Amino acid sequence: MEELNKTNRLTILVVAFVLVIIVGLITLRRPDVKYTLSPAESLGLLNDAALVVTPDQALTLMNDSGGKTVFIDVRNSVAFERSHVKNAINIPVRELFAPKSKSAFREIEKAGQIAVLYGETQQQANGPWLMLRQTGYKNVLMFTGRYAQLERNLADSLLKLLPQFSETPQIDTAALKSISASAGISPDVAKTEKKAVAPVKKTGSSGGGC
Amino acid sequence: MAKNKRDGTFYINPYLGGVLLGLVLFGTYYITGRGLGASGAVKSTVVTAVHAVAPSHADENKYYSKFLSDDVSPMSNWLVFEVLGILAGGFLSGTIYGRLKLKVEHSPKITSKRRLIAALAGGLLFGIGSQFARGCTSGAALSGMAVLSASGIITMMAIFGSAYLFSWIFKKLWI
Amino acid sequence: MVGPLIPMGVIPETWNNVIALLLGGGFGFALEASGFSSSRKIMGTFFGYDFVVLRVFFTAAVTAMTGILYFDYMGWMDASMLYINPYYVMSAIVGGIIMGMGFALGGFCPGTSFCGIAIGKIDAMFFTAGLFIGVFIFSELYPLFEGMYNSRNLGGVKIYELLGMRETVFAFLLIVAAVGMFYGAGFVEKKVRKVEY
Amino acid sequence: MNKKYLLLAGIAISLGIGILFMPEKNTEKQVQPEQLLAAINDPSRFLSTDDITDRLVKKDPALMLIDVRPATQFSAFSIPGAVNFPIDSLLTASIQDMLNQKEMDKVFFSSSDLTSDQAWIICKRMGLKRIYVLEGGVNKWFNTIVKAVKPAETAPAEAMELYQFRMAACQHFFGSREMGANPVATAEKKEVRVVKKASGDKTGGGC
Repeated sequence: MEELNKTNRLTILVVAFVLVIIVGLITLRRPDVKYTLSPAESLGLLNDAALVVTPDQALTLMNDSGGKTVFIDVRNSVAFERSHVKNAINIPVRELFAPKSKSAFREIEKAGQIAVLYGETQQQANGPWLMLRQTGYKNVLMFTGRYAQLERNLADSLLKLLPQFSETPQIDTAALKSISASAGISPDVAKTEKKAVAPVKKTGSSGGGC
Repeated sequence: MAKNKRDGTFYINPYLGGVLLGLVLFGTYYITGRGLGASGAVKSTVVTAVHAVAPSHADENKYYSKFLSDDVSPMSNWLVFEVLGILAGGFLSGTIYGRLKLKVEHSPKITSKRRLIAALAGGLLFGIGSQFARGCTSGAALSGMAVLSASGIITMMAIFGSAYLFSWIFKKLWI
Repeated sequence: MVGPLIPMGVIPETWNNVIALLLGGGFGFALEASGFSSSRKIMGTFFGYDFVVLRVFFTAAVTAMTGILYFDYMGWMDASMLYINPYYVMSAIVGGIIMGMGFALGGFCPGTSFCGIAIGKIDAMFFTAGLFIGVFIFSELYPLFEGMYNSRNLGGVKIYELLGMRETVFAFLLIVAAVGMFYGAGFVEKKVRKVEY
Repeated sequence: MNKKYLLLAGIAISLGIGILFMPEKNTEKQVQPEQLLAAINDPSRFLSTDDITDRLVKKDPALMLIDVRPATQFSAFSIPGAVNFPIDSLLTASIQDMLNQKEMDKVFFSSSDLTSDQAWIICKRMGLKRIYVLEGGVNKWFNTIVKAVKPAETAPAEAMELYQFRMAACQHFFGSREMGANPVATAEKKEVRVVKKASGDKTGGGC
């Protein structure tokens, strides 16, 4: 058992191992942004109409000079320079958690104001909005339209030119019907066909209400 | 220390050996995402050998065919290389500490022949058991304990529990 | 450098074999230098005259476990990507018992027998030959064992999940148990008559 | 015994105590906000409708199309071969298991790409890998593939090729006038089912 008495190398090895762990723990960068909502709670945000601003609401908020609303432009700085909502703050998506942006949001929160995020499209504002909500900002709303709708001189002309895809299903039932009706449906395809096509008629008759 | 270092009786502190082994095991997990193993190499070799001698038999047998795929030869399994490494590492250590010697180690109370038969029987049982448990002491028990897997710890307890029991039954073989 | 490196694609798969060789070398060296190439030294654990197996085994398991837990905590490796052997209740226990019997008879386990071969132990060579025969027998008789081999698969379950414990608590208890065992081992070694080997 | 063993035992125990203070795992496995923001800022998650159509026609077994709209909209019309996981049920264990298949490309879509992107953000946060968003959603898919507009005669050759590809794909999904005359369309008819079956199999294997 004399080998049990030789402990020098063992001690050195163990101390080295512990040192690596200690160095690791010291250099460990704690993320300074933390989630305050669980994934399930974040999912709950998505259907809450009180957390978004529709284009109509946005236009009234813009005209209301009470200083209760701050518009946050999440587009890149080039687009922001070209044109932006009056008095808007530019915080591009990538800089959302930068120290500067954080202090800006903190100030807005302190002043009791409400931040409205807008982007080129709602899609662009969606990510930053969800991130801010998930990390504990309770005064952040999302603008549900595209930037062009806020820009008065652009709004009318541009809007009609751009194809718009919204969350409302825009399936042209007539086109689909004409395709499938003229096709010689073989039994193989029929299964998919029926499933895909038949209920469409129903929504068509109900006037595409949803 | 320097004097008796090469006469074959010097062993490193078992805790040092343990920490070294632990670091190797940890390194294995860190690099490959899997643990160490030894019986897997035996299995690969057996599968390859059987496949080489009787390919149709190997394909028919459900167990062999589990480990035979068309594109990769089971021999290229990295456990085989690991075992080659074990042999090299053991040889290196044996050279350093002067333990390289062809011999049969056995208790003075038994003959070499008896020891060899017991070793063969023990290996046979170990071979069967390791297939049941999907790994041996290193592959299932040691690697499993490092990641706190249930199979590793249960297998470890089963191995050592039954080894304690049977070692007293076969006491004559050892002391 | 977030591990595990090969599954993460940091190291290309072609290096697999070289790495296996190096890691195996470290494994073999640690085993041999601790005395695992001698079956009588290994068997000392069961008769109480030399607890080298217990010490090495538990120190290694605790070291690796601690390393994995800390590295995972520090974000240096993703422990959820590590391979966990699936737990088949019956076959794990039966296999363990058979292996225990083989251990008591042969005095080696597969890893240590390779170390024994490396330094020229003839009994280790016989043990390894036995291993090959054992695996061969198992494979040939596999249809007989198939039912048990595949029964009650609990998947890659962790022991603390099975016990309904927190991982950290179990790891802490394991370390304490290991230290306690080391202390106990030293105590027993003093009592038991020395065996020359 | 050697005094150093006391020290070593102390080190071991204190490492163990350190482990005791580690937080529960599952919260740590989420993608941290900063990484998630970086992922949001990376447009590579968007796959084009043409890309998806191409993979559908080629019956890519690794493709899993996920319709996150409510079941009523899904049953009204959806992309062939898609499965319906309404966004509200996204976090249920069985759906998370299905989404957790490492070898599949999971593509979320909704009517546009807003709801699907929200689903993507939540799933990305949960640490899921290989998830994507269909750019423009069903509406764009329908308007570009099903209602493909024939380019003008003066349009470059690529535009014409794209149009032909879209027409062929449309025939593949819904049949067409020229069926029978077009060997590609007939050959691919069966494949619609294969795609569906494949995705069904994979999801079944997940649990």
